[in-house]
Amino acid sequence: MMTKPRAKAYKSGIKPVWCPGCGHYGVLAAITKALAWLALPPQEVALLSGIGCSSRIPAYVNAYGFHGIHGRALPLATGLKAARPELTVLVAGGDGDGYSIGGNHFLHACRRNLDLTYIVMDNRVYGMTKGQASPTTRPDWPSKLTPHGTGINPFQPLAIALAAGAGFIARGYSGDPNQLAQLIVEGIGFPGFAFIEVLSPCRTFRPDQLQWKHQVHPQHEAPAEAAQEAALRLFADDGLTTGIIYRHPEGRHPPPAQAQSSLARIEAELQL
Amino acid sequence: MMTKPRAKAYKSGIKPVWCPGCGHYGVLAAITKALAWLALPPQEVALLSGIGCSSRIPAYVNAYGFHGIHGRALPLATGLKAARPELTVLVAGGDGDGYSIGGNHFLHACRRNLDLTYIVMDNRVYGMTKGQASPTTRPDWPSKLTPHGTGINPFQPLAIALAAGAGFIARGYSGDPNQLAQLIVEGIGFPGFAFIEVLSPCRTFRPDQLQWKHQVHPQHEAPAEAAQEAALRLFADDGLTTGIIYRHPEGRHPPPAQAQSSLARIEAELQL
Amino acid sequence: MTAQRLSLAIAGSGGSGAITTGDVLLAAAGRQGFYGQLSRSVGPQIRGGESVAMLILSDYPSFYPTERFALLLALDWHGFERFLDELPLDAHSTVLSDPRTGSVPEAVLNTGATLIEAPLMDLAATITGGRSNMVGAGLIARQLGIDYDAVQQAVAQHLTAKGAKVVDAALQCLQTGWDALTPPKAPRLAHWQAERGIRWSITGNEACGLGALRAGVRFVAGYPITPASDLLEWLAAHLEGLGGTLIQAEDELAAINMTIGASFGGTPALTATSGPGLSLMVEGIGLAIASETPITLIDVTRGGPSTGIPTKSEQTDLNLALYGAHGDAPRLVLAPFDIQDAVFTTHWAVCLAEQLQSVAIVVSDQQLGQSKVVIDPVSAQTLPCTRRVAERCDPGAYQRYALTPDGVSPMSLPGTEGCMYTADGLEHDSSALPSSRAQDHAAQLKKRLLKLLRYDYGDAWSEIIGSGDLVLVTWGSCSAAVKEAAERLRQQGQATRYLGLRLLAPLRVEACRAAIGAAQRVLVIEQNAGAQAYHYLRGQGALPEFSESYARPGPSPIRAADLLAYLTQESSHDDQTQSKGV
Amino acid sequence: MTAQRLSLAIAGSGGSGAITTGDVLLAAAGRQGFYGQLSRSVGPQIRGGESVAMLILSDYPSFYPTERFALLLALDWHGFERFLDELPLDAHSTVLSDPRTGSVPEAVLNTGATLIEAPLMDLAATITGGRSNMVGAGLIARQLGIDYDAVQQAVAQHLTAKGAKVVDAALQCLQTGWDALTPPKAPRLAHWQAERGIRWSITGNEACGLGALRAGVRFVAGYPITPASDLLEWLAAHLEGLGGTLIQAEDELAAINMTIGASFGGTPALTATSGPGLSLMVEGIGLAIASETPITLIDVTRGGPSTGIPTKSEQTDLNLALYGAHGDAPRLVLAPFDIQDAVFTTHWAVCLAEQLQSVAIVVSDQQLGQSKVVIDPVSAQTLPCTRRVAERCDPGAYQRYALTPDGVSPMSLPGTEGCMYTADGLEHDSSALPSSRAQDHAAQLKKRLLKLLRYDYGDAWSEIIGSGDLVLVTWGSCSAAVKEAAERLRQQGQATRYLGLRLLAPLRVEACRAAIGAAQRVLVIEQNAGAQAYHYLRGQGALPEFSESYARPGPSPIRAADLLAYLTQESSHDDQTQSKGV
Ligand SMILES: Cc1ncc(C[n+]2csc(CCOP(=O)(O)OP(=O)(O)O)c2C)c(N)n1
Ligand SMILES: Cc1ncc(C[n+]2csc(CCOP(=O)(O)OP(=O)(O)O)c2C)c(N)n1
Ligand code: SF4
Ligand code: SF4
Ligand SMILES: [Mg+2]
Ligand SMILES: [Mg+2]
Repeated sequence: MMTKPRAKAYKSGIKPVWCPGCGHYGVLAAITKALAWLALPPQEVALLSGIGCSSRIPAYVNAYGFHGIHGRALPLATGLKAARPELTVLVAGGDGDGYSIGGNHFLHACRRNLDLTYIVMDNRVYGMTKGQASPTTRPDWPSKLTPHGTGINPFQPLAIALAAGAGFIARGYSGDPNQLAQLIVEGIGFPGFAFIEVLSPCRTFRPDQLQWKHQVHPQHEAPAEAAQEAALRLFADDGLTTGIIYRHPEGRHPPPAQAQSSLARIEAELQL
Repeated sequence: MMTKPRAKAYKSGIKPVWCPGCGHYGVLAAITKALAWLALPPQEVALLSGIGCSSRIPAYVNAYGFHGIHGRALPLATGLKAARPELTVLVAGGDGDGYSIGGNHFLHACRRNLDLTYIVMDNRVYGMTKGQASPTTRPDWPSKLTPHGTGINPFQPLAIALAAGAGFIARGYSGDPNQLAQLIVEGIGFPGFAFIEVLSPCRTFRPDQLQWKHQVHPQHEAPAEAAQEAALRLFADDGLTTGIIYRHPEGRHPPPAQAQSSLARIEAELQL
Repeated sequence: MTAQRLSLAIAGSGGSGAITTGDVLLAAAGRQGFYGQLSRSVGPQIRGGESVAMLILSDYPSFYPTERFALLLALDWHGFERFLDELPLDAHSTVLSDPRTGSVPEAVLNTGATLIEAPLMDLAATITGGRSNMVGAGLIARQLGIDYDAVQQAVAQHLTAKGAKVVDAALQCLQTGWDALTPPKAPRLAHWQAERGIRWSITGNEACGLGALRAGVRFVAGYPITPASDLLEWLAAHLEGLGGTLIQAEDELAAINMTIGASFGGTPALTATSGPGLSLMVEGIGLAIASETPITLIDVTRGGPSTGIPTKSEQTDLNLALYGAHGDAPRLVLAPFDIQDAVFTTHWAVCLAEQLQSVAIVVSDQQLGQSKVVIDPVSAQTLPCTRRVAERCDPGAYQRYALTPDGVSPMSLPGTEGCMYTADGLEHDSSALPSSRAQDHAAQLKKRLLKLLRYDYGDAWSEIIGSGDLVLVTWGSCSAAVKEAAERLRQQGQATRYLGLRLLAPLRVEACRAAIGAAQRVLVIEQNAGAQAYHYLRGQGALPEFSESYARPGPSPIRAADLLAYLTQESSHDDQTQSKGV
Repeated sequence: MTAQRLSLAIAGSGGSGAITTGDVLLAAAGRQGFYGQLSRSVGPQIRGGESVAMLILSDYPSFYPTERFALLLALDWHGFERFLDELPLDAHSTVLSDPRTGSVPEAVLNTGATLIEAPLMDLAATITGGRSNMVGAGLIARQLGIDYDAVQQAVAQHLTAKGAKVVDAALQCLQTGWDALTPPKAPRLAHWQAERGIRWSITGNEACGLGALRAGVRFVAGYPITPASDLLEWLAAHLEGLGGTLIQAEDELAAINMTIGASFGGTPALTATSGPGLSLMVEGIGLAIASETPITLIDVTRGGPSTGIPTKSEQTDLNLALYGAHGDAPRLVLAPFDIQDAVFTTHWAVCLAEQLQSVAIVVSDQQLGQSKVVIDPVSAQTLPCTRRVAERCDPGAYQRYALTPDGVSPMSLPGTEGCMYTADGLEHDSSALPSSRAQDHAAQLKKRLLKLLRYDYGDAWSEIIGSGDLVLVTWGSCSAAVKEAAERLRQQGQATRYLGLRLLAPLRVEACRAAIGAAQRVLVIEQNAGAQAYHYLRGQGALPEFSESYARPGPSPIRAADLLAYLTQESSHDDQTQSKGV
């Protein structure tokens, strides 16, 4: 009988650049726990990201990684998964990366429904660039770039994911890496696009988020299976409910069967 | 007493490049009717667009216009409206322009909630580039670029707009320019971001859409005023209901008052 | 060479079927052993506006831009004035038109061309479902001396998808046109030397696609854009049979990043676009270069800047292909000379990208991409084309960006045990860890440049014909006209060398200088307003000081006669279209 | 000039307050009449990692990169090895360190610098809330000869936001440090000529912001990016008081299009970014150029390519600034020489954009943007700065893109009756209607180029000092070092001209050649790997054949001594950092 690997085996050993106390450490812990739980061979796993404090995570995980450009982690992962469907492809990034500059890819990745697991480490701020408002920041939070706050309503990632057609929608909290690891395990297991929003405090620019530990609360119902029901829940949600909010019972449609051809046949078609 | 101007006064007289029978003619008619109804001075109106058959519309309207680049009509309009709030700013484009390449700006324009009226001429195809699938195309519609269809579920513009925080959401049909004109009048009147999705057939690449005239049906209820109710309606909608689906009772929050300063004061601050 | 060629055009308004007529005549001439090219030009209407089919038929495969159309068939004259610039006619031309469709435009009359009235509509009206374009096809086929069989087969094949009735009516029209001809004093193909053989009918976009497939490309992501969409569409039709995948992306930002992601996984990957999309891909190009992930990008150039002239040709994206990316981001830039060469050049580009783990940009253009030619089959070349991969690694010791003598480091592919690493667009050290130290930065910048410079590109970097005191330098689709001009100059006794650059970056500076040698006069020819190649070549030190530029924007093609006129008349140097030195 | 200057550094790990110490000393020296510059360097940790404050204090405002630090105060030695490259020390340097914080690193010992132990922590421990950095500030202030009053005021002002308790503890520490000094044989400022007067304390990013506001910019859109965020943030703080607006966009694609939209409405508009954002803005740049909508774009360059080295400086985006856009898209490219000049150059750039209805790109960099200087107030220049607008139009006759002699056409602004038009990125005729005709395309391309070429830029295109057989050509933030090198060469008897280029595009080719004159040796100096300016200048014909390039990537600055070494030793031409001729 094989023994399960330890989470530690999925850490690369490289010291994160993160501030002490940053929530992203909890996400790192959860990802490595999830990989260990699933006992995935590290070389069969790829973790791709954009740019931001959160997006530094691939280098800290013992797997193939790609630290891409700001906002484009999902297309990078889409190409990889389409070309190498046998790999387990995880995507990670921040709220700025995923919902601001990367918002369009988020929409279309939800629709396209490839078997990816997308983990957004949401601290409702741009950590890396030193504290500007992100799409999920509340309207009255002042920053140097928006001294009176943005004045605009926060982006609702889960509702958007639902409207865009994602089949698996969950929320975790980096302060509870065990629950989060479980969500990631479920997300990887879901046969289609799995979106996991993670409340991951930025100690440095959003010290107020340390309060999250008193505020998050698990969802009591089972995951919704109908989009309409999930919509009802999400439009009433306080943004701090954790758990799997929605899971489409079927997941992803298999791609259509492919006809066989050859270069010679293609060249023959060119003949007059 | 002043007589109302005629719709014709809002046509520029330039002959559209559109195919005979294209739905976009109906949208042009509706826009000019709406402007005439509101008797807006043409020079106080600006119509901005992206790229596509639909996006050619500014040149055909007697107003200031900007035919920008593919997918970026909303930012263009955002800059104009922020700098010149007294103008009536309309934005128009296609489903490819607005939901595919422009999807991110669509999300953030809904959130930002400037007083713009955004008209998407949705023909569920890329007309200008000769017939590829757009985000709103059904999954089994074959095109040369996606010979087996896209295999992915259509984008739901109204549900996305709702989740993204738009305060006014309507659907019109270019075959009913009077109703559409009315929606545009209401959209211009709404104090915030007004989104009007228009079913506008592409005669050339989607001749099947000529059936729409038998399929569209007006909404019987009054516009929803609560997002949750609108969500219920939209998640059950067949995509062919016309009318104002959602109107937030308040519209837009006024921007915060601004402090007065001067260059001299700013320079004084630089003094050691 | 006793080569001969003939150019003809068929014009008509929406639905007149001018393009179909051109297509049928090209195929028929091809079946009979001729070579040919069909280009088209359309008005601004999205669909159904006026259009012209421009045909070159010849007994050797060279399709430089036509200087005089021998024959024009006007199915009608609607909107014809739009095409005047593109259809040079003169007193030796013959114009066939249907008196029913209105009077011949003044500008056409002024050319002095011989006018012949052809009652196409009246003849078509005698046949149920008859159309005048097919009457015209019959008339012209006979006039040119094309076998009736060949044109009949071409019509049947072209229209077969439309059903038997349509084919039938068309064939009757064809026969009617054929029979109606009272041979006027117009040009014919009849006396030419045509050798029947296997021929390909292929567009430039298809040629690029074929080259990519031959090189092993099995992943493509793209977003529709004129005039690159049909390249993507051709790949969509053919990739999946080879086990490949094509994704229609939400935009070009996504397309290039998908391409990078697929290549990171080990699959040779490509994207294709035109100017606006190239602009959007610029950040992705930088990522692929910095992370050393090979990709190929085909730019089918249209008129610029901005939305520009989407349906027409220009060689105006060279600067962006060379310099598009912030930071020092050396890459490969290649340009095919013509449609046949597009197969090889794209094949080679993909192979270079794979071997050098860099970005290869193929600069094609609308004229090259969307014209269709009938040519001899293009045989496949055997090119070194494998990516250097790491198959085994000492635990924890894998250096993704190791500094090797040739600058290329073995790349490990996901799935390979023990060789895990994180690819990065952040500057890094040789083990792929982020580093902001000056020495790591300098070393990696040097590696990424030197791997390109040190590679042995052999002779394929250029095409050289002839030698002499005068050197005509060019690239891309201008080559045909330049080759023709050089040939005419030689015939006039002026020793001339044609130097076409296939590999534009890294520029083979020494080889270029050697090819120019002790020339007395050097002219760089290209179709853009900014003399982009000229300034680039000068900046790299590849040209003598006295070199001149002949640069003119699109969409009109640069013709051999324009070059001869420029070269022979010393005086008139218009500062806009040409600049001598600087 | 009896000018003197002194460089010192304060290093420490996260939270040690090294930067605060530097800030306080700069302000104190400034209050006392000195000039100065504070630059900083930080480790990879997002927050709280090690950092160094690098100070130049002098009695004249020139801040070329330091070749030897006279004084180093190590608050601790944590992570110090990262900064070794950036902090040249030698046997004439003095190093102050606290024995409590561990032993002095080998590499520092090897420099032969004089070591002095300072019990900072012990002294700080005597004060409630005391911190060793403020003890260090007192010690160094006294050592340098700065007045106690000046440093006391600086501390109070710097910390006032943190409350009275903190200020109090800091002042006590300051006093303790001041009193603790047994003056060692270390450098002092005391004997220098300092003239008290009004001084500004300003960063390069602020200087750009001020120039923009002076030029009338009242709309800004941007997306956060290092090292441009603080420029946007400064504008956010100051725009609204002037009735302007700043929007934080969802991405750079949006930011530049918002900027264009605002300018279409008539408001002078600007965006600022760094390399990755510039790459994303490339399509928008083309639209602004084609539609002739004036905008200004500031690129605060960081190490490239791709994500590169986000917190460090390099002059590596020049190519993209010059060539970023598909199609022929001529634009204005300017670069400030230093922080003071950033006020003028940005002001001028905005005015040129407005006057020429084009895009002006200001190429700054991290070193220039994020350093803070104490300088004399920069007075405002009066520059022509109005957009040519159409105020009245004959009904239906307005020609937005009219072909005028100077290429600039009156632009009508929304709200103006009867002058409605549709701005377009499609090629158009003079009345703004889309056109794909060759003659309209040629005319509009020519107009957009000639309006830039025909403008009279006066003398501001460059800065020229001295004359001689040797000409040192440079641009941007390398200028300070090059000016210093030229000065030293002159002192050594080598007649040398410094030629700094402020206006890089359109390049003043004739003026450039005239400024170079009959020089025997020409060296082009820049901080990037690709010799971007060198190749560009050559390509434009602005340099003699024999010109040499001195190009070296960042992040280490190019120092005057490096140039002197290169120029005097003929032999060692490393092909990587320098290239002679090609
Ligand atoms: C194109 C581009 N624009 C801007 C940036 C600068 N940038 C780096 S990270 C970041 C935001 C990071 O925020 P988020 O994704 O929320 O991650 P966090 O740091 O909060 O974990 C930005 C704007 C960039 N690298 N590239
Ligand atoms: C950056 C960029 N990518 C692609 C294109 C090509 N393009 C022009 S219009 C268009 C799609 C138009 O579709 P839609 O917006 O639905 O408008 P329609 O023509 O159907 O009215 C595309 C892909 C472009 N102009 N620019
Ligand atoms: S800045 Fe915030 S998000 Fe970034 S590492 Fe520090 S705590 Fe984490
Ligand atoms: S292609 Fe379709 S959308 Fe475009 S003009 Fe024709 S009918 Fe309209
Ligand atoms: Mg964040
Ligand atoms: Mg459409």
